[in-house]
Amino acid sequence: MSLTFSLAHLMGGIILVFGFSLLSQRRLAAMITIYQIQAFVLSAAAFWQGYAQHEVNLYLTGLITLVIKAIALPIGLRMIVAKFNMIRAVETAMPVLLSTIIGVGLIGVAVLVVLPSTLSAVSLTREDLAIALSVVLLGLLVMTTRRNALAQIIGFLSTENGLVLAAIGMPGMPFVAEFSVALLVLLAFLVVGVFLFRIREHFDTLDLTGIEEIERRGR
Amino acid sequence: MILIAIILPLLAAPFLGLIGSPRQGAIANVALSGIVFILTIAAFAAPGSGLVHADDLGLVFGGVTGFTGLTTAVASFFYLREAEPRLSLRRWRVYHAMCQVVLGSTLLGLYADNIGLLWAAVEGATIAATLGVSMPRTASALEAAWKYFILGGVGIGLALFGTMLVYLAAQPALGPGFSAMSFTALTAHAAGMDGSLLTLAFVLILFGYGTKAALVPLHGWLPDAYAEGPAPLTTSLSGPLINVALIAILRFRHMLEANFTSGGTALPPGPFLLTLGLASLFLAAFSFSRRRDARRFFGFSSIEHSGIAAFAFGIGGAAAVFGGLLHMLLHTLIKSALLQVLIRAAALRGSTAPGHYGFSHLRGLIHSNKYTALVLGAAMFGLTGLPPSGLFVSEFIIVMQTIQRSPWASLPLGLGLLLCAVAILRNLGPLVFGHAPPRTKPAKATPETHLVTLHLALSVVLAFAMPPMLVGLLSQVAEALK
Amino acid sequence: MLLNFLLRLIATMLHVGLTFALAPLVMGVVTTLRAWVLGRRGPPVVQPYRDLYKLLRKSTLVPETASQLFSAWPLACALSIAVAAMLVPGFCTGLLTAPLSDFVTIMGLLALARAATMLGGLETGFGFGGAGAAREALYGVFAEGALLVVLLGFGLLAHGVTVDGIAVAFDTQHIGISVSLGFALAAMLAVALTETGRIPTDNPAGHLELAMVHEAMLLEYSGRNLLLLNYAAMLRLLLWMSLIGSIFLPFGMARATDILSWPGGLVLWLVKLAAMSAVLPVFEVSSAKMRVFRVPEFLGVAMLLGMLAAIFLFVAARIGA
Amino acid sequence: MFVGLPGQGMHVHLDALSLLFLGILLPQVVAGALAGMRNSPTFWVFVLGMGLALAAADAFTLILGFELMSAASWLLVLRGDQKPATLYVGMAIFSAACLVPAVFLPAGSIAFLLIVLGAGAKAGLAPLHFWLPRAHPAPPAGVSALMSGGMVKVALYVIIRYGFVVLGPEAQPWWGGVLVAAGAASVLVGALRAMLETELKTMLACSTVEHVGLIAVGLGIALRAKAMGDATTAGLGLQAALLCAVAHGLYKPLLFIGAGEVKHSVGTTSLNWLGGLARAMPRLGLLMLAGAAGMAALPLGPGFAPEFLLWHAAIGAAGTGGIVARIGFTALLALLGLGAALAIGAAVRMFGVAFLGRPRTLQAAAAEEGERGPLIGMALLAALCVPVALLPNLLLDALSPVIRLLAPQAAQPPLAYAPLPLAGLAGLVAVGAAFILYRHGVRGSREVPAWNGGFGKPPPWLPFGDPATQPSATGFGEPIARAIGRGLLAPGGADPSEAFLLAPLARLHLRGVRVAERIRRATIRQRLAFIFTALVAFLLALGLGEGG
Repeated sequence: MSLTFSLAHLMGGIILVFGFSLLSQRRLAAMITIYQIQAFVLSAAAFWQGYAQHEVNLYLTGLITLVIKAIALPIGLRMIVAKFNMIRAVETAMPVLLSTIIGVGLIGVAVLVVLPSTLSAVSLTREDLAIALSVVLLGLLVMTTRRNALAQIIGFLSTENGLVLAAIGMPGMPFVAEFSVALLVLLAFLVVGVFLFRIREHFDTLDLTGIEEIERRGR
Repeated sequence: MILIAIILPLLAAPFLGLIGSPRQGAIANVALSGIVFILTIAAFAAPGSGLVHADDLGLVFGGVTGFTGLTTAVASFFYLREAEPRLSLRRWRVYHAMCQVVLGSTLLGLYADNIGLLWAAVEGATIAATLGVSMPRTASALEAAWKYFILGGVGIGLALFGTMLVYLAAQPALGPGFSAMSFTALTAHAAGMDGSLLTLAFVLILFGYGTKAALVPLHGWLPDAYAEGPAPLTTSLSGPLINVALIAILRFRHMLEANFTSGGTALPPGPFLLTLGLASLFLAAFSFSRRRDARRFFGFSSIEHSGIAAFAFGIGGAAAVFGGLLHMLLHTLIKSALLQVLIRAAALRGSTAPGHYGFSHLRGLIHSNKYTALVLGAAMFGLTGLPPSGLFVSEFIIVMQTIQRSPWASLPLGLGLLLCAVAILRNLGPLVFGHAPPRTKPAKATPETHLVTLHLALSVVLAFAMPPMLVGLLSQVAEALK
Repeated sequence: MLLNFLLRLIATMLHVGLTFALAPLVMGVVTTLRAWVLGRRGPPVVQPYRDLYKLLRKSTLVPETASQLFSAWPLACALSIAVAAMLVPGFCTGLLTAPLSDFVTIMGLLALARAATMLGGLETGFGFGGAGAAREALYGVFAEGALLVVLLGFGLLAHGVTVDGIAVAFDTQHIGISVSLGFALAAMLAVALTETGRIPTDNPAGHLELAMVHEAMLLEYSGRNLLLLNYAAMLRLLLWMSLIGSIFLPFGMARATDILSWPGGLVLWLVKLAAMSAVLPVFEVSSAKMRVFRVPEFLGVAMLLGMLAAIFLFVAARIGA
Repeated sequence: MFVGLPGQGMHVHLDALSLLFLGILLPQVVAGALAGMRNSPTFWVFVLGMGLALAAADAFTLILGFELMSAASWLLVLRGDQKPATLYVGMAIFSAACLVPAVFLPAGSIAFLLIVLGAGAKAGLAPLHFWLPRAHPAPPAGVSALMSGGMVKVALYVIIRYGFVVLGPEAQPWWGGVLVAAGAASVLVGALRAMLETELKTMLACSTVEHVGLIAVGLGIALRAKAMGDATTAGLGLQAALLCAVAHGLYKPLLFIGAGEVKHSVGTTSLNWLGGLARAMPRLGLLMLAGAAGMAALPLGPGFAPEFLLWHAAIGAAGTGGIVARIGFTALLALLGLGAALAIGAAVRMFGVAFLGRPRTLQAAAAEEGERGPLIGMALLAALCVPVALLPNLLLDALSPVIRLLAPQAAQPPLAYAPLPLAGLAGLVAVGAAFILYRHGVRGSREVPAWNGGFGKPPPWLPFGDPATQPSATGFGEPIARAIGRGLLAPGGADPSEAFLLAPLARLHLRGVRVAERIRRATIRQRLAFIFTALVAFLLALGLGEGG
């Protein structure tokens, strides 16, 4: 039993570490890789939880994660990168060091918030919840500190990873959640794809500074 | 009955998206919306039960959604007649499909008795609306849609997290399984839930659905989506979608409140809602004065009113909740009326394409067409919440409750309402009675302007001579969710 | 009862008659004395009567630019002054007009006269009249304020603000010489000088249009209109004299209901008038006319004096905060 | 008067007070309709709103009527002029924002203060009067008349209704003090500006501010006296206030309609461009003279009795209370005197400059008698002025039920000012004078060129002489502007409340707008950052809230 939990924690911890290291990455390719590994670990965690809780739909979740998040999406992202041979190094809106410090602070906040909750007789412990929450927050932080659209999408995706991490921990949670997460990611990517092309039509690059220019012209 | 009302549009959407000329699409759109409207009214007779059933709240707002959906469809029919040449066939198809999807998922969001289902519905609506907004395919429209997608996506994510946490918080009371996700069960057993976890969940949900309700600071997408999206779509963005989000917030808020009052470890939800509500009110109040584009202007007014509703929910108590719900109801009617007549106004001045809604472009409308101008003026006046506008009643109730329950908040509330009303009326003057731009010729009013008048009349009647049935329903709801 | 009424009626008629008859005389005395003090021989004291008669015999001219109301203003002015003069008790108290003689009413009537004169000045629309009217308005503002505050003092002392009542009260209940009365007297004198258009605020004998205030408004009037206006001015002087007399020197005033006290009252009244008409020229000669914009300060001081009078009364009555 | 909730129906009840104010309203409405507003639906909505507010028996109906009135009058102002309309609607909504809470608060000082703020702002009590001289002149004359004569009365009615009846039991002496202070300030500012304004309608609006101030002073004195149990003063104050309301409701609409006629036939209402109108339009001239006499509160005019009562009330009030209050009332008296004289000056200036003298422009020279309808309306009002002017005692008897309603224990002494005997005396003197004049005097009169201090006759191409040689309205006000205006008005002769209250608020609003614009211009990333920071902040608050 204890092995189950400790392993679950371990994987959660790894996911958090990867989420954290997304912050410190400047290059798109590296970000994609990190995200991919994160997704792999996530699927593994899903499988493990399924095994632990004897839940079929958790296996399914793991499968979806593996196929779509860990394999399909990164390929697509790499394609985009290659297609618009864009500047490899993404300029950040905030010094990396500062953003990492903030990231640490966020983890602290997550712990602080989750601490008072009493999760009696639930397979998912506070720590896991705290980890999931901090992964989500870190993803958001990535979105807010990167100027590049693709980087923002990656941050978004890692947020979704955090969600899934939380979801797989939920005891006997009906299938709705995972299904819709998968759906969301799929659709999200689809829409994003559409956007990337459109935006390319209009601005030749994925860098949103073009949009920012438009917005500066107050209406 | 209800299931049909939900599934029909969702099923019809692909067909609309794939086949037919714009004209046929528009007609089908009207027809479907009409059927849906009838079904939502019929739902009063057969509210159904189980996973998807209409409680009192769902009934009332489902009816309103159906009604606005129908009038919107009619409006977009006339919109098509004028704007058809601008856009390719494919986009019209997408547009009509998306209208149906938005309608269907909105109804799903209202009728779903399952927090997961609610979430899925909101997500569907978001994506559909994103596509809808991007439809004009202008640079600024794409930009608006992109904003909508990014911000909305984040909101969706947070909402999902919150939903899961609610489920988790319900474990001690309800244990695993579907029951821990059904509103009825959760509302019943709110006292037994894990308070602190529930509070965390509520904050996340507030941010998630608050994004849809465009509460400041989560409002970033709204003004642009209003100004750049296709004109009729904004109607369904403004009313029904915001309502779904606010109602979701209201339901979860009540769980928190119940847990708090029954001695649970939850924090009172009031402060969170009051903060966001006042922030929305004041940001709107100050943003009004520099607007040059009418639709963006009214986008901010939507922010204002959803802020007022959130504020009312934050005040709490049956009466305040009643006021808040009434406010949402009336605002939906008036705002959709306003946006539709705005399309007519722009049509009178030549084009309904985004960017043709500048005040300088529309001003002195009375010289173009008296009827349209007066209806527009009436709708704008209705937004200010001065009598005889219906909103006067709801704001009146809310202010009263504020004074009784938390007097300190009544001062900023009053100030905000004052500023907003003045700002709106300040623009009303020139827009309706001002000097028209050169070479303005009088034009004929189009028949669907009567629909707008109907909206406004309905809002006034509902406010001042409210049918007892409606009062009963709303006050039951308020009593249940106080 | 009836006898009383008859007596009061007679007394009233006597008072009115005397007031109307004596007004030019007082003016004449003042003018003559003034000339004497200046070391000139001066006109005979009956000169005003002659002037008035001369004006009566002269034809009346109306400027072309004047409106139909041109002749209404002098009449309004003269009538209101005349009525006011009827109200102010002279040699005796308890006249038939006593209940009407509310100080506020008298102020109102004086204001009405002033307004009529100002309108008359504006009538033809030429420079001097307008300037005079503007200045008159300026003076009036401060005069009314000062007078009203002074009135408060009287009201507090005499528990009533009819001039008659004040006179009776000050005569019977010995107030004594109080500081506040002194202040009030000073304030009232200042107002009186302004209202009657005497030095230092205005010069009745001056004929330099730019410096004139009261006279400037009469420039266009002639014949019977001028007669009315001049007579109103004389009445006003007498009115103020008997007003000050009956408030500040009320001693020895007769009572209308007892005929035996009349002679004494009459004599004393005449003595008071004579004294005042003697003091006035001396004061006038000994002081210089001030610039127009010094007058507000002069009257402002009067207003402050009036307020001080009231405040001293409060202090004297030992009213806590 | 109980709280009426929406959906609970609206209740109407007429008591003496409502009837009195409806009575004040009626003739103005007739006159306004005659003055050309007959066919404007907005006008009738406006009237309806006022009637509803006056007849309301529950707070909700009252507010509803009040707001209806505001909205309709705003539309009417809007038709006239855009700029003041915004200011006006701002003030209207402000007063609503004060009144709505006030009427539902438990009876007490806060409720009263809110009422005074809200209704006072609508009535034009200083320091919230700055909108009035801008907004009242904007609409057509008939509406201006009703706004000045009727709408401010409705606002005052609200103050009376709440100060004396609804909140009556809770009344404190200092409530009266508040009203008196505000009223005194309005009297001073209003009268002074009326003396200095060169635009006829604006000047009339300023004088409205003054008269509202007078009414408020009377009410305040009565309220204070009532709370202190001083029956006589309470009665006097109420008599003064109500009588002033009645009188002002007659002559001010008359003047406004007259101003409209002037505008109609000359094309401008700027006093500096008028002159000599009495010759061109004698009827209008006479009617305006009657109005001016009322406005100047001269004896035998409709305005004098209230002023008389008010001064007596102030003297009475100065006789009671602590020394500070007494000194205050002494100052008040000085101020009332000042105001009264300024009002006389203003009225004289208005009539003397516009209707007497020589035309200053060709338009003024070519003016023709006004239309029939407005003149009939004015004549009606003037005719109603006569009883008010000559029989104030009867009117006070008619008012006594109202006063009993407001202050049951108030004494109502008969009026010591009797116009009729005074008129009789004047008549006697006139007869005497006429006898002398026609017995010994020379009859008739000759038209000659004005002597004008011996200056020459104007050349033939200047039929009325050089307009520059006659004092303008500005010139007439100049001495007072120099002597008082400098001290009391803001630099440049602006209204102090505009300079020291309105301007700073506007600056504050501008700052808020700038912040909002900065937020609006944020890029997507920055907007995300907003959400993110807000979320983190809330989570922190949550954590700390649960931690501690």
